Amino acid sequence: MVDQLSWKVGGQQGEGIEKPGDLFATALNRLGYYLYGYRHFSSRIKGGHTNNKIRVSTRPVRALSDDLDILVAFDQETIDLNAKELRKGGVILADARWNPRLPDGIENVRLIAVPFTAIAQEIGSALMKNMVAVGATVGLMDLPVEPFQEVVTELWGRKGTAVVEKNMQAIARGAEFVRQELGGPLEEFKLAPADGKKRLFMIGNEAIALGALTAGARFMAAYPITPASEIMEYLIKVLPKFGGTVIQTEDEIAAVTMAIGANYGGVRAFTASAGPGISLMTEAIGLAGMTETPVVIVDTQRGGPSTGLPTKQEHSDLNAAIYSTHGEIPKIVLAPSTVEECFYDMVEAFNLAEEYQVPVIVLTDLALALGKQTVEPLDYDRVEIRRGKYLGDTELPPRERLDLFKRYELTPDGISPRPIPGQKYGIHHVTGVEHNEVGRPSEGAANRKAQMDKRLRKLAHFRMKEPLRVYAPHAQPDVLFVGINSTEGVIREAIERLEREGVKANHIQIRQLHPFPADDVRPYVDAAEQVIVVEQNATAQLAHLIRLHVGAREKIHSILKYDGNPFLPKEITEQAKGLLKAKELI
Amino acid sequence: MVDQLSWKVGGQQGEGIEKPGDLFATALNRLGYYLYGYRHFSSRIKGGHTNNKIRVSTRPVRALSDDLDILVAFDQETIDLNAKELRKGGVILADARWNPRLPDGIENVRLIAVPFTAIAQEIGSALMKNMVAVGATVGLMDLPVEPFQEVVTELWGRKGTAVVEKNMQAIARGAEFVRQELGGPLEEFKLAPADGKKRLFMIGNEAIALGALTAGARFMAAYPITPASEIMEYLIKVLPKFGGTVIQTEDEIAAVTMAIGANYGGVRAFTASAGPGISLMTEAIGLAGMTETPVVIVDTQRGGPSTGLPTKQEHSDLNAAIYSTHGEIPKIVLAPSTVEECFYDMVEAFNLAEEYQVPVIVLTDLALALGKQTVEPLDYDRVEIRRGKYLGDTELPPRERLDLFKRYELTPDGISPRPIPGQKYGIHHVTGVEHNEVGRPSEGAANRKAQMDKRLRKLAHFRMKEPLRVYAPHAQPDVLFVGINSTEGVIREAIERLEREGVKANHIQIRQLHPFPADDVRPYVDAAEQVIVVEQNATAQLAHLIRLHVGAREKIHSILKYDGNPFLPKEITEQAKGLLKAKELI
Amino acid sequence: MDVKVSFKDFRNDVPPNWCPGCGDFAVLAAMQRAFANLGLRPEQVAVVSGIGCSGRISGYIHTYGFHGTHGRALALAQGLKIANRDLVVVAAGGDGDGYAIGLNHTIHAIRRNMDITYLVMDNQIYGLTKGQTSPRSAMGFQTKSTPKGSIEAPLSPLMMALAAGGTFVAQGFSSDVNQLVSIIEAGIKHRGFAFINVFSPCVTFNKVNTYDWFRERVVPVETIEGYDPHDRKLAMQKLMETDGMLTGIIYQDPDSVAYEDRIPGFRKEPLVRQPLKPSREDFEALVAEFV
Amino acid sequence: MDVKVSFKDFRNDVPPNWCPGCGDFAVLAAMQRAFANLGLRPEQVAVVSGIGCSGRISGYIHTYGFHGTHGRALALAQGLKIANRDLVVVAAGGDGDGYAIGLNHTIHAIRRNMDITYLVMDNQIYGLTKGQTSPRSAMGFQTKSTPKGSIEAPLSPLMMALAAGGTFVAQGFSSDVNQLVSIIEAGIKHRGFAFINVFSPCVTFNKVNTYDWFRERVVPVETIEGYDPHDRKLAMQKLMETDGMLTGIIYQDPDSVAYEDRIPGFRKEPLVRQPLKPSREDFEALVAEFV
Ligand SMILES: Cc1ncc(C[n+]2csc(CCOP(=O)(O)OP(=O)(O)O)c2C)c(N)n1
Ligand SMILES: Cc1ncc(C[n+]2csc(CCOP(=O)(O)OP(=O)(O)O)c2C)c(N)n1
Ligand code: SF4
Ligand code: SF4
Ligand SMILES: [Mg+2]
Ligand SMILES: [Mg+2]
Repeated sequence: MVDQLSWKVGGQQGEGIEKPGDLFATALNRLGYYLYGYRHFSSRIKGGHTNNKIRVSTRPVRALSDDLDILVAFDQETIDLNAKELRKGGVILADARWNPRLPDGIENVRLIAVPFTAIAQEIGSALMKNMVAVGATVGLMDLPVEPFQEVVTELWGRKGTAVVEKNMQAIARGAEFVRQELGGPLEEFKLAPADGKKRLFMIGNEAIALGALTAGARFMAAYPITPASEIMEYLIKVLPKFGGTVIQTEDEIAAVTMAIGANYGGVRAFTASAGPGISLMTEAIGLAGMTETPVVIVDTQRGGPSTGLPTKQEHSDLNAAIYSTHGEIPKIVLAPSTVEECFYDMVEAFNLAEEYQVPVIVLTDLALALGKQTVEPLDYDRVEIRRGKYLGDTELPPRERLDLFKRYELTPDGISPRPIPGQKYGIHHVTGVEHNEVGRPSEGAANRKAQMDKRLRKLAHFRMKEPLRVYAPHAQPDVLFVGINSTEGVIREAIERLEREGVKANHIQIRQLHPFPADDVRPYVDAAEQVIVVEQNATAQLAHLIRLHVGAREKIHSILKYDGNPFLPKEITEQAKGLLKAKELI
Repeated sequence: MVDQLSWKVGGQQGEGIEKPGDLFATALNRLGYYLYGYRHFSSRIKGGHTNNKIRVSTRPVRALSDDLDILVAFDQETIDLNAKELRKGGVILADARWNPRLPDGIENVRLIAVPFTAIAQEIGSALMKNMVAVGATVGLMDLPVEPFQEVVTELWGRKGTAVVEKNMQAIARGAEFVRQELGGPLEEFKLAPADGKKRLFMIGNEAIALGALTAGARFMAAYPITPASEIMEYLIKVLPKFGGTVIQTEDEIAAVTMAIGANYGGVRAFTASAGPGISLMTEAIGLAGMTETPVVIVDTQRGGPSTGLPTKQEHSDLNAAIYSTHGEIPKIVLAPSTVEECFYDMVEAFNLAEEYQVPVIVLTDLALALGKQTVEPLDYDRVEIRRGKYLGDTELPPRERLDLFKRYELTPDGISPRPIPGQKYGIHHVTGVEHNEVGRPSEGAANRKAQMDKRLRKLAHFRMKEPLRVYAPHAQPDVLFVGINSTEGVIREAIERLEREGVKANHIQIRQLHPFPADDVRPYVDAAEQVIVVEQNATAQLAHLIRLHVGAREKIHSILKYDGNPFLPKEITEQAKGLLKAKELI
Repeated sequence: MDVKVSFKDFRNDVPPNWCPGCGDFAVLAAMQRAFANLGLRPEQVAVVSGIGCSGRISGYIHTYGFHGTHGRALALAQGLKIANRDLVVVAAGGDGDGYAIGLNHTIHAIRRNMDITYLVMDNQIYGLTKGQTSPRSAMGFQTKSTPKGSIEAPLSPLMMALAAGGTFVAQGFSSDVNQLVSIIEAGIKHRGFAFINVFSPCVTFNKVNTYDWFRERVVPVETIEGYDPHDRKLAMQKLMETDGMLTGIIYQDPDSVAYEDRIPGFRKEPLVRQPLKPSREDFEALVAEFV
Repeated sequence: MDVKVSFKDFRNDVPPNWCPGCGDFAVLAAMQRAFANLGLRPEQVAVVSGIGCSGRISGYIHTYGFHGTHGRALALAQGLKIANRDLVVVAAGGDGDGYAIGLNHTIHAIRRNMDITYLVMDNQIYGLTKGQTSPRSAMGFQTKSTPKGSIEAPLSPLMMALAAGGTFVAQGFSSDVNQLVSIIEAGIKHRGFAFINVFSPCVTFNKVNTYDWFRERVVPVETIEGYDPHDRKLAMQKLMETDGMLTGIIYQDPDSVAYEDRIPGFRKEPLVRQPLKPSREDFEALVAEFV
């Protein structure tokens, strides 16, 4: 019996290999296991290798495993590309049809040729080979078949019971074949029982979208792009039930600008994109900052620069998120680390956008955006709506006809009351040009300085409730790990291993990236002997932010990766060991 | 006799008040005086106060003076707004027609009501009141009339000698009137003789344009915007003589992308804009970086954010220039401090763009872009064309049909040979997607890392010839001033005053802003007791760059201004004194 | 409505910084009169404008106003309309704003057909940046950026609007304020996107396309016998024949359905008045999909 | 030319990653054949493409190729053409690329009329991003982004091109490669901007606008009696009558003058071959203006 296991299914893109992975994972999730998935795919529709790697565990997991226990292969290429990842004793389940073989140099791995296609055809259609493959896994892992019944029924129920039956038959036949092949169950593939609790199973993009909806966002304007499109696609499905809508715009400039227009109108609205689209929004972000119009912008980071690696993992938009747009505006940048945080941080993003009347950028990354994982129940009661000085629901006191509302009133906290169009006594003007308190263009030096100071004052002492996600068991650790976005799980896993070797390690994830929470970060940096910043980019953007805002240049080191693939625990462990050895800390 | 003097002419926008200022300054420039001008204007066509402040000196000047000696007023508003700037004993020359008067509280200033309009009408047309006003100045300063003859002839010669005559008559009559009014010349308005040398008199935008042309730029694509438009307007006039052309595009995205296309085709091409347009170029800059296509982009900074203060002075695009665009690309950012540097740095920008095959951003500011100043002769022989690994003029050796040229060859310095379309054996592919050595899309991890490293390697040790403009007479100064763009002259002037009070001050201007020349800056920072960074923005962008790259956070202070007006020497002197006093350095 | 509204209710105390004689004054006046004629109250209207001399209009009228970025007025306007469909949303800007940098939004807004009225103050030049060519400048037209004359074909905005599926396509002229008022009124009443190009001369930089120049050339549709503004093909044909100089309501689709009325699930009650946080039941139903 | 060129000279060794049956294969083949028929050599041609399934085309043809950013192929192509007017510059991309994000450049490139040929591979959907609506999708068309059907009017690219002053406006269909080859050839020979929309079905995501669907609807201009491709008004009229389904060369201005030939001072010798540094005399003359 094992308490965790790593499974991968691979084949040609566009051949529906998402299905078996989803089915397998959903069933296990319902049994109470924790799952963490990552899809490897390319920027093309049909053809080209794709795979889905899923980790299953009795405990929470938020990282891929270094190796693989089971590989389900729909073509020889899958074996050729992935066999080296298998642990000693790992198993390949491959379709017997194309005579699968082990590549040269791969040893200590068992290849079981299962007649995926043949069995499927016998049952009625070659298309069901996917189900046979799932069945083969079921057999290998000695799983019960019942949880699959439920999922299969949901998937094909509306096509009639016969179809459900056949699919279940395919699973059963696949399982049976492998069971016979093995002779009896293998302990090393048998998972310890899970707690049976029902948890959610979703991708970050769904959590982002659900967070937006729950925060009251009723309008999204967006232009399709990988890996952000699912946010818009989810909302297209559910928003109409809440009276809201999504517009697929002509480009990202229109998308963000429409979102700004809707926020000006009093509706929580947002957009989502990835690098190229975010770059196109640069000018509009300045408009939101200058006009103090709330707006939320999600950047699901992918491999850059330019079109770059559209389907790969990276965190190279940190600087752009913080510094992009000419001139100087107050802006908030958040960076959730987990799918749960995607949900809660989106809610917070809408609150902060309205409370501070600024653009809020939420950075995620491809692994977080598209990786499907087990998520603890989302807490409805934790969702709180705060609109700050929004006056849209207020009956404003009467005023003289031309006595315009002071939309940009110079207040001590820099935030001004905000009526919305349609309100009887709220008339004012809004402009991206420097303006006076009622929003009329004004270039006077004193007014300029006052308005600029007012805008920048809004975030001068900004700190969100929990700017860091903290794991800090040690008062004086050998090393502090600092991470962002989906590196959370893999850093934690590396830490577990390092701790086993006697290293004392603390860990913070930066949730509030800008304004940089220097006062929160500093004590952790000060306490640690060395600091290792883990990020997926080539120029160490996060490490530079720490150097800039916290200092301590000498003890800050970077572990970087920018080949498009997410970190594996061993990569961090090994590099950290090297660094700590050089410092004679191990 | 004085060796410097400050003159200002003001009136309503659109009423041609540029003329008298230009005429006055051109004539004095030809006499060998040094001039420095700044135009105060608004974002509207007709109406609204505008003025042109010009400093004249027998020595080089590159800053406005704190006060004013002579104010020429075409309306009462000009007096009301500017009289307080006049020094004790200063003179206002105003049109008698509207009964000019001194505002309350203004004393020790002399107002001379000159019948600008009446005299002009007598001569033939009220339009010539401008010339009468120039004449009034001539009278006050006791200037010779001859140099004006020359300029007037150039201006109106093609309208016939009668027109020239009349204009000269207007000048003479204005001069005569004032001479009579004064009784005799006033020593305090009489300039010491100049050296009589012929120097250039031009605005930064003209130097930028001329630099581009001299560097071989033959194509500019741009979209009008203040304060960049003059660059394109100058080239529209002169490029046809060199076979080149300017396209006014539909927007800035098209502008920069066309410039990239032309560079890909082997032609030196560029674009210029200000904040809003630069923000729109964000995505394309990434394309240039990723495809390693040279391109030069000029950002004539103005007041931000958003539409901001379109006609005002600021340096708030530093961060955007450095960090804008998603993902990570090699990029060079230059920042000339003087009109001469605008010229030479543009030449260098084109060289660097081709040598390193990267986008080069040249930052100027509104004061530099539009301020007209005396410029030492531009040295043709200093202009050197370096194209790096450009192969466009080479006969390439034959290769097999499908053996594509390695446009992205992994070379030790990261720079690859660059053929251009049309060359027989140079066929290759270019893409903003990650690619292999021949430019075909490739997402492989090893290739990705190799190409990313290659691109970033190009500028890993980059240093332009003179990354700083240095004035460092002291080995251990009390204070190091650091500036950027047009702050050069005003800082130097503040230093002169501080030195008179015993302060030892060094001064560096950052010409190479990115990659930041940390090794060059560090010794100056280390040597100084305190560091004062002078910049026109609200968030101390340059100071942050020094903190990030050089460290020394404790001794770095900022003098900031962001009300839209350029620094005056006294503002820097006073604030610096305050800082140095607090540190007990004076 | 108890008190009668007058166009004065839409005046404010900001003197426009346009040059004396600029065509934009008439557009401003026409808007004010049209709003009054329709009995609107200032707070019911939002004027969203672009950047240019023309773009300043949102600051000169007593309604809600948003002066955005160059070329993006329509994107702001559409977002605003979705947020609050009860508002009368009027977008306005120059020919550079709407046909150069913002042309993409113009065409897509036309396709989308939200209930918005869009006025382009077409002076065939860039005013605010001091006289460069615009996409409306004629071949050979000399400007600061084309001292030897423009070498690009001018756009035909009305034909373009028809080609984009426009449901209300009209053209006015600053000299004929009455006509313009009635066009704007009809545009606001139209159930969909009302596209109105207005010949609004720039007296400072455009010395060719002057009031007189237009006066000699415009062809009001009323002067064309048998003109039927519901006939799209005829509209296109007449536009080609008059080289785009038709004025009046050139085409209107009487069956136009506004975008807001086509959105699945979109309610009559404006979005801005819908509750924010979903009910616990709704939330739980949403979450249940992920188990 | 000593050796005869064949379309094989334009083939490379990259297997396209398009889905089997994708309409884009035919466009690729037609381009290759047209280049060969015109006797071009691979190095004389540059294919500049956008982002999308279609945008990949520049990587599948043996010529110079630039695969740019989404929607900006024409801006790159125009810059390139100015740099080297001797090159045959062909731009290509999808309907999202050219009519959504890139529409502004498309229209302005048409107005400008440089000697470039532009092919839009129009599958009425977004292929690469897996099936969202495009500006060419019909009302009611169901996609990932419009599960209840599109609610925006589809664009009419050919009418739009005519309204923008297009001098060569054509439409092809992936099923009729011969026609497409001859359109492309004519387009390249045309002295100006050749705008070619190609019905290029997406077999994976668009199950409505299939090969058969088009086959039943296209109207080759040759089948229209008395059709005159030099008559712009007739072209517009027929496009309206056939709902844009005309194929062939719909309009060509025989007197078209390319932009390059209108630029003041622009030489026949490509810009890329002009000297860089001005002569000392020229420099001094320039500088003298500032004394
Ligand atoms: C992104 C951007 N680019 C350029 C500008 C500069 N700019 C301001 S108004 C304008 C064009 C003005 O022409 P038009 O839209 O026709 O308006 P008009 O002034 O003629 O009314 C330009 C180019 C800007 N504000 N923003
Ligand atoms: C700025 C930007 N936004 C979005 C994308 C994502 N994207 C890639 S291709 C594409 C559209 C594809 O549709 P189309 O242009 O019709 O080409 P097709 O794939 O159908 O050939 C989109 C939205 C991108 N690459 N860049
Ligand atoms: S410049 Fe032209 S458009 Fe602008 S305000 Fe003056 S007349 Fe009107
Ligand atoms: S998805 Fe459609 S457009 Fe893309 S390659 Fe496949 S068939 Fe062609
Ligand atoms: Mg205009
Ligand atoms: Mg498409």
